Amino acid sequence: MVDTIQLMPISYYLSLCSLLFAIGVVGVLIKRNALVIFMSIELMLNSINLLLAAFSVYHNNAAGQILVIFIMVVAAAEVAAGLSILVVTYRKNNSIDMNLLNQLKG
Amino acid sequence: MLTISLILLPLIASLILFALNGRKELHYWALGVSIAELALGVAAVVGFDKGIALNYLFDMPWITSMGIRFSLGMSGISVLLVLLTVALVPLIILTTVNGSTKYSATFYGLILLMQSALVGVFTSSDGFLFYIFWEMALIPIYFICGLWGGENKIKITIKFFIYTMFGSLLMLAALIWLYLHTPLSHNFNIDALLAVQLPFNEQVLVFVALFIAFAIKIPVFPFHSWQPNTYVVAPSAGSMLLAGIMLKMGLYGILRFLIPSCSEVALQYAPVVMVLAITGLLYGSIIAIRQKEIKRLIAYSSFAHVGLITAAIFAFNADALQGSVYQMIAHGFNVMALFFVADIIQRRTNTLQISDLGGIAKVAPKFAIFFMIVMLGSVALPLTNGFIGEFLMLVGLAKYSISVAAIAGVSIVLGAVYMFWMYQRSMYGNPTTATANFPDLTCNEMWVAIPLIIIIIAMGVYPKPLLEIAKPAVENILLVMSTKY
Amino acid sequence: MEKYIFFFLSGLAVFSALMVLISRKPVHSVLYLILCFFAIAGHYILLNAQFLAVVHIIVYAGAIMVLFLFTLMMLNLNIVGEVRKSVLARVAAVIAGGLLLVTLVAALKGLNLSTSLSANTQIGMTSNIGKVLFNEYMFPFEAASILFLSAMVGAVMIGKKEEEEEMTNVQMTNDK
Amino acid sequence: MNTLVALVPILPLLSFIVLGLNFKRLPKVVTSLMACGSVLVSFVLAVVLFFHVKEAGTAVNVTLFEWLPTASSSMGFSFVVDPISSLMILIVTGVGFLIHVYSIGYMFNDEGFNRFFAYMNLFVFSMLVLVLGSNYLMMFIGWEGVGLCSYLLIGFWFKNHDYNNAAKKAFIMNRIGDLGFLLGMFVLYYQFGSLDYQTVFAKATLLESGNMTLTIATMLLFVGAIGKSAQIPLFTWLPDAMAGPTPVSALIHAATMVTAGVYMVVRSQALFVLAPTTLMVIAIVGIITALFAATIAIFQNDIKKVLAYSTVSQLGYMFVGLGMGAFTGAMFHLTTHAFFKALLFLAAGSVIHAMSGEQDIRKMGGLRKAVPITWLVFLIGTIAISGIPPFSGFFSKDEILLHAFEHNKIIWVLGIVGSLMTAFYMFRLFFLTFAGTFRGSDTQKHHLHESPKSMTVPLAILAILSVFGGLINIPGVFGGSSELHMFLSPMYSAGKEVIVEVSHSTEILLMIIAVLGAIAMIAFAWFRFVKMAAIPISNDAKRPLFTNLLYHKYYIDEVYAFLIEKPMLWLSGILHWFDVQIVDRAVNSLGNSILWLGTKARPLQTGNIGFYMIVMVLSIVAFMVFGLMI
Repeated sequence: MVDTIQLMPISYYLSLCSLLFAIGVVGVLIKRNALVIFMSIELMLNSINLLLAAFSVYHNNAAGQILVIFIMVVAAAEVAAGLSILVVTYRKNNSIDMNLLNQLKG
Repeated sequence: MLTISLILLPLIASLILFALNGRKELHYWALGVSIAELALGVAAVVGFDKGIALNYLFDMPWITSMGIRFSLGMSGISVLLVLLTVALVPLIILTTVNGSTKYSATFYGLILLMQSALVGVFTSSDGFLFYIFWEMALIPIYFICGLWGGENKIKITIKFFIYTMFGSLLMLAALIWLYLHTPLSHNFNIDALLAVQLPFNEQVLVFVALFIAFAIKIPVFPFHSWQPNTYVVAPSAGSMLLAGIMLKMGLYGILRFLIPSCSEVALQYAPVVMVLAITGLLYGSIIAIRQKEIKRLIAYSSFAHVGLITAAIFAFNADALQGSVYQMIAHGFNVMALFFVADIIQRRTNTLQISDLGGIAKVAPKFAIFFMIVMLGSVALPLTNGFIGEFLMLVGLAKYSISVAAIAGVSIVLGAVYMFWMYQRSMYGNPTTATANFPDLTCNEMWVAIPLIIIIIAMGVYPKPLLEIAKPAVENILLVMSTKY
Repeated sequence: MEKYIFFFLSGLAVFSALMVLISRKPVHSVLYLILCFFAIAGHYILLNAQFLAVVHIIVYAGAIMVLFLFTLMMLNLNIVGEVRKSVLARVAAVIAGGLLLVTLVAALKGLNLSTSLSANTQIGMTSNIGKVLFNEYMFPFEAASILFLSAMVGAVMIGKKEEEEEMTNVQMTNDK
Repeated sequence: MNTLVALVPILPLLSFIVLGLNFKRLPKVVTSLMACGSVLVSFVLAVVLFFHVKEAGTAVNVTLFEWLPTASSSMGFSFVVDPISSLMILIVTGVGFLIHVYSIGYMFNDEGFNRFFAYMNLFVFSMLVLVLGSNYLMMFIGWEGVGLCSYLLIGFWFKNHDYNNAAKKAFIMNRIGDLGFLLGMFVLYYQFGSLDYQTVFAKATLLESGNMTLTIATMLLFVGAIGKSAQIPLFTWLPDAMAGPTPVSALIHAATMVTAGVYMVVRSQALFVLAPTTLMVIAIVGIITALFAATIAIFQNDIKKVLAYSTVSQLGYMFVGLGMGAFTGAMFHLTTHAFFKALLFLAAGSVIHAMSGEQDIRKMGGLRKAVPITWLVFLIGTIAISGIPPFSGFFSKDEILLHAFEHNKIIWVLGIVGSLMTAFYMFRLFFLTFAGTFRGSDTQKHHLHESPKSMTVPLAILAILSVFGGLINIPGVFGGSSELHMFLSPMYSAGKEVIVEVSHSTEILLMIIAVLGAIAMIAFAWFRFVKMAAIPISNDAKRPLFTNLLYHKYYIDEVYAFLIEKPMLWLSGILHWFDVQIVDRAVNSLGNSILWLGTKARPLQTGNIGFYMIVMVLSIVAFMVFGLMI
């Protein structure tokens, strides 16, 4: 059954991923809630992942999919560290407002 | 193998000393290492084969993808500068051994690290490696001056650091530029870099970048303004390292890189460099006449001396080059000895103001004799080491142009003026309150003074062996120039 | 057939992505994001990258988003009336994002991609990925594991530091 | 023979090293024995060598080792003993030995006794290297070496800053001359590719007379001679150099070192005869110096200063001789001058010794009774320098004047005038010191005594030499055979020798003129200072303009201070200001401007992360647009 899947043109994937990426960017810019900003970042990462997978299939090269796996690893690591920082800031300020992270500038 | 051990020995020793940080009384350990290093250096000079361009080759792949190899080798000039380095460092360490507990293990570690880097600079056969060692030499001296320096040390040290760093970056840019023009699979080997034939206008850029880099280090007028303050503020051992060895890096760089790689421009621009160097020579000499502080006076005199060396290099003939190589060595010892004198005076009287001194010859005759001989070496009296170099350089300059030699020669007179003035005011006359109880040289100090005296006189009486070692390398430079041009 | 699935999944993904931004409550955002991830997982399947699809579900929906939810609940952040950015800032942000999209599309449009490449659809198979991963990418894989470990340790350290401070606070109050 | 040559300079050097290393410990007896002994042995060797050269008629060349290899040749550390250098080493070691012996007595109570002899030995070594060297570089070693010793010995009593200044002045003025010498060497090296005497002279003889390069080279070498031999304009250091102990003045500043310039010109005779312009300059400088210094000497009141100016004046005569081509005459005068001037200085030292350190002749007078031996030898010296036959000075000075008459009548007239002044001021000095009544304080009078044997014996020997020294070169007119000339003539480049062809009657006439003039001047001096008992007025008294000018040595020192020293210090100050305020400030302001830029750019970093991110996104957009446009 899988063999019969017909591939969509790569430009479709390009458009989709650009759109998702842009939404992610807007999310990062528009929100003050650090948690949602994180989610937007995840969204951007996912759009890239998808594009990588698509190109991997189109170019018949597994490297793209391997890279996706690594990106996932990095994303997970980033979320783990980022969220713990969030927790700390929340304990300090009782808020996760992005503007409060100004304190990080030292 | 010899070259790599010359680099590794002090490097490892310095790491051990860092690890033992905080402990005092480790100077004998450092001294032992530096003496072992001296033995290696002397072995290198003794076993040097004048028939081969690069002796004691060491070569292994390092960053292969960029054509960078860890390759070392010594030409006649390198081996002499290595000899200077390994001979000066034990003496410098000895000067710090005076019962004061001011210096910790880290200090000696830094000195040895510096030594390692300097040997590396003088022996690298790879442009990238050269750059690495070049920068590596800057770090220990930064800490030595910044941690153990005198008044205003941070500000002055940072200025020195940034100034020289600026030059280094220009050098890096020039090196990369040359690297990108090496044949297809680029490599950083110095010979490959030097073989690059650039069009004239690009050569000018490379020349200017390299020249500024080296000129800051040497220093050549008008890039010298870091120097007097740094010499004054640095601890004496630091000044000795800086003036004795480190500025030779710049001169060596000119001989090793600048002239062979841009010989065409070097020939064309020689008058410009000559004017700068001679200006510096007279400028430094004249300023030195009015200096009231010993270290500052030495700084300006050293500035003047290296001006002459630079000018001689750009006269491009065998005598001048031989003389400048010889003078690099001689100047290293002389300026180190002068800073040693300044150090002794400072430690005993807590002042370096010449007006506070006087009459030391009466109370400390041995010290007076030592100072006298050092001074004579520095004013280039015949049969001292200073004369051989200055004579050859002036002969070479006279070949270039007799009027240039005459102008440069005025510095000989001026040198006598300020040196004798300093000597007279500090050593003669009646003892002042500061100098009335001036103790004579101690046993430890004699261990520094006697070798220096012997070197100053021996190098003046029998210069032939050293000159012969340098000769093939000098001829090689001239040959490269004539074939390229 | 695949075309319809593709468009359906794409629409779902874009819709839920937008909803992530539009929702006022963080919890809703999280849930929409999970929906979005599922849609993307569907895309993976459509590309015959089953391994990725599964890993994606497990890692993102299963681990990361749970972590988000967990944090949300732990900090009790699900407040509707959170402070929002000024209108100006939001307009600027949307314009910036839109510009980015436009330039991205413009840039990608110029690409001359031939779609005629015949797809070996077996490439995304687990066995295939495994072979490639453990043959050619052995070292990066191990390195990634170390990165992951250090991230874990880092997360614990960051979280723990606070406790130490509290401990010292407690000690200080005790001293008083 | 070769080892002997090397031993001549090495013995004093060894003695110097031993004394220098142990100057605190050795007893005075050992020091004296070693210092004098080494010079004595050198002297004996020098005698042996002298006769060897005289017999064999060939030069002895010794190369100790290769010293300085250069691109086109190699300078050896080598010595040559030929007629000129064998004569010079005789003078240096002979007079040197006598002065060493004299110094034992003179310096005996000085705390720096051992140091003094160490320096003296070093000086003898340097001087021997100077005269024995077989190339210009070796000569330069000695040249600078004697300058150093001169510095050390002038400033021997280093607690006094005036003495130190005098020493420094001597060294620096010498250095200026040395620079000329160096440049001259460079020209020679450039022209001939070598600095070896033989090579240079051999190649020089191939050049034609008046060759430009040779003229430049000889001019530069002569600058060196000006510095070393205290000629105008570099002569002011020599009178100041009298700050050193008197034996030093005798050895260095009268007998040997200051004559190095003369030696050098004679040595380079082959070059100088090819440069007539230079010879003319030498003669002019010489005669001006001779007259200039003589006029100053007339009004000086310090016994050593008078002698110092007289030395400058006599050196001027030697250069006149050289300029007139009387190379033998110059060497002859050099030799006799070494005898009688050393004698005069040592006798003056004996006087000073007797006067407990007093040097002002206005406070002396009537010393004949107190110091009879000194009186006698001083008289001999004075007669010798005044040119009264048959004392040595007569013959040597006469030979120079004869050449002057032959070549240039004006210079001859000036030379006669100078020699008359010499007779006047020397006898003025003599009468003021020894005739009349004692003018010093009572304590000084009480203390008056003749010097010990170690001082008077050398005086006696020098006195004998001063009387009979002229015999070494009796001119043909007196039935002599000009032995010195015969001895030296192999040194002169063939065919370029200057021969005087004046008839004997003219020669005798000239001598009579000179001698009668000198006697007249002596009579005048006697009349003024013995008969009238005129005493020079005190320092700050008003003087007529011209006398005042002479008394203050034409204000040369002040002029130099105004023209050179002041501007130099001023320039130094200006340049230092420039260095700190302009050069360094330029660098600093470059750094500061970057700091300033930083402060100005700081408000951009609001810390508002949202703002940062928007800027980031917009920047990415900008980059992409930029990329698309390309």
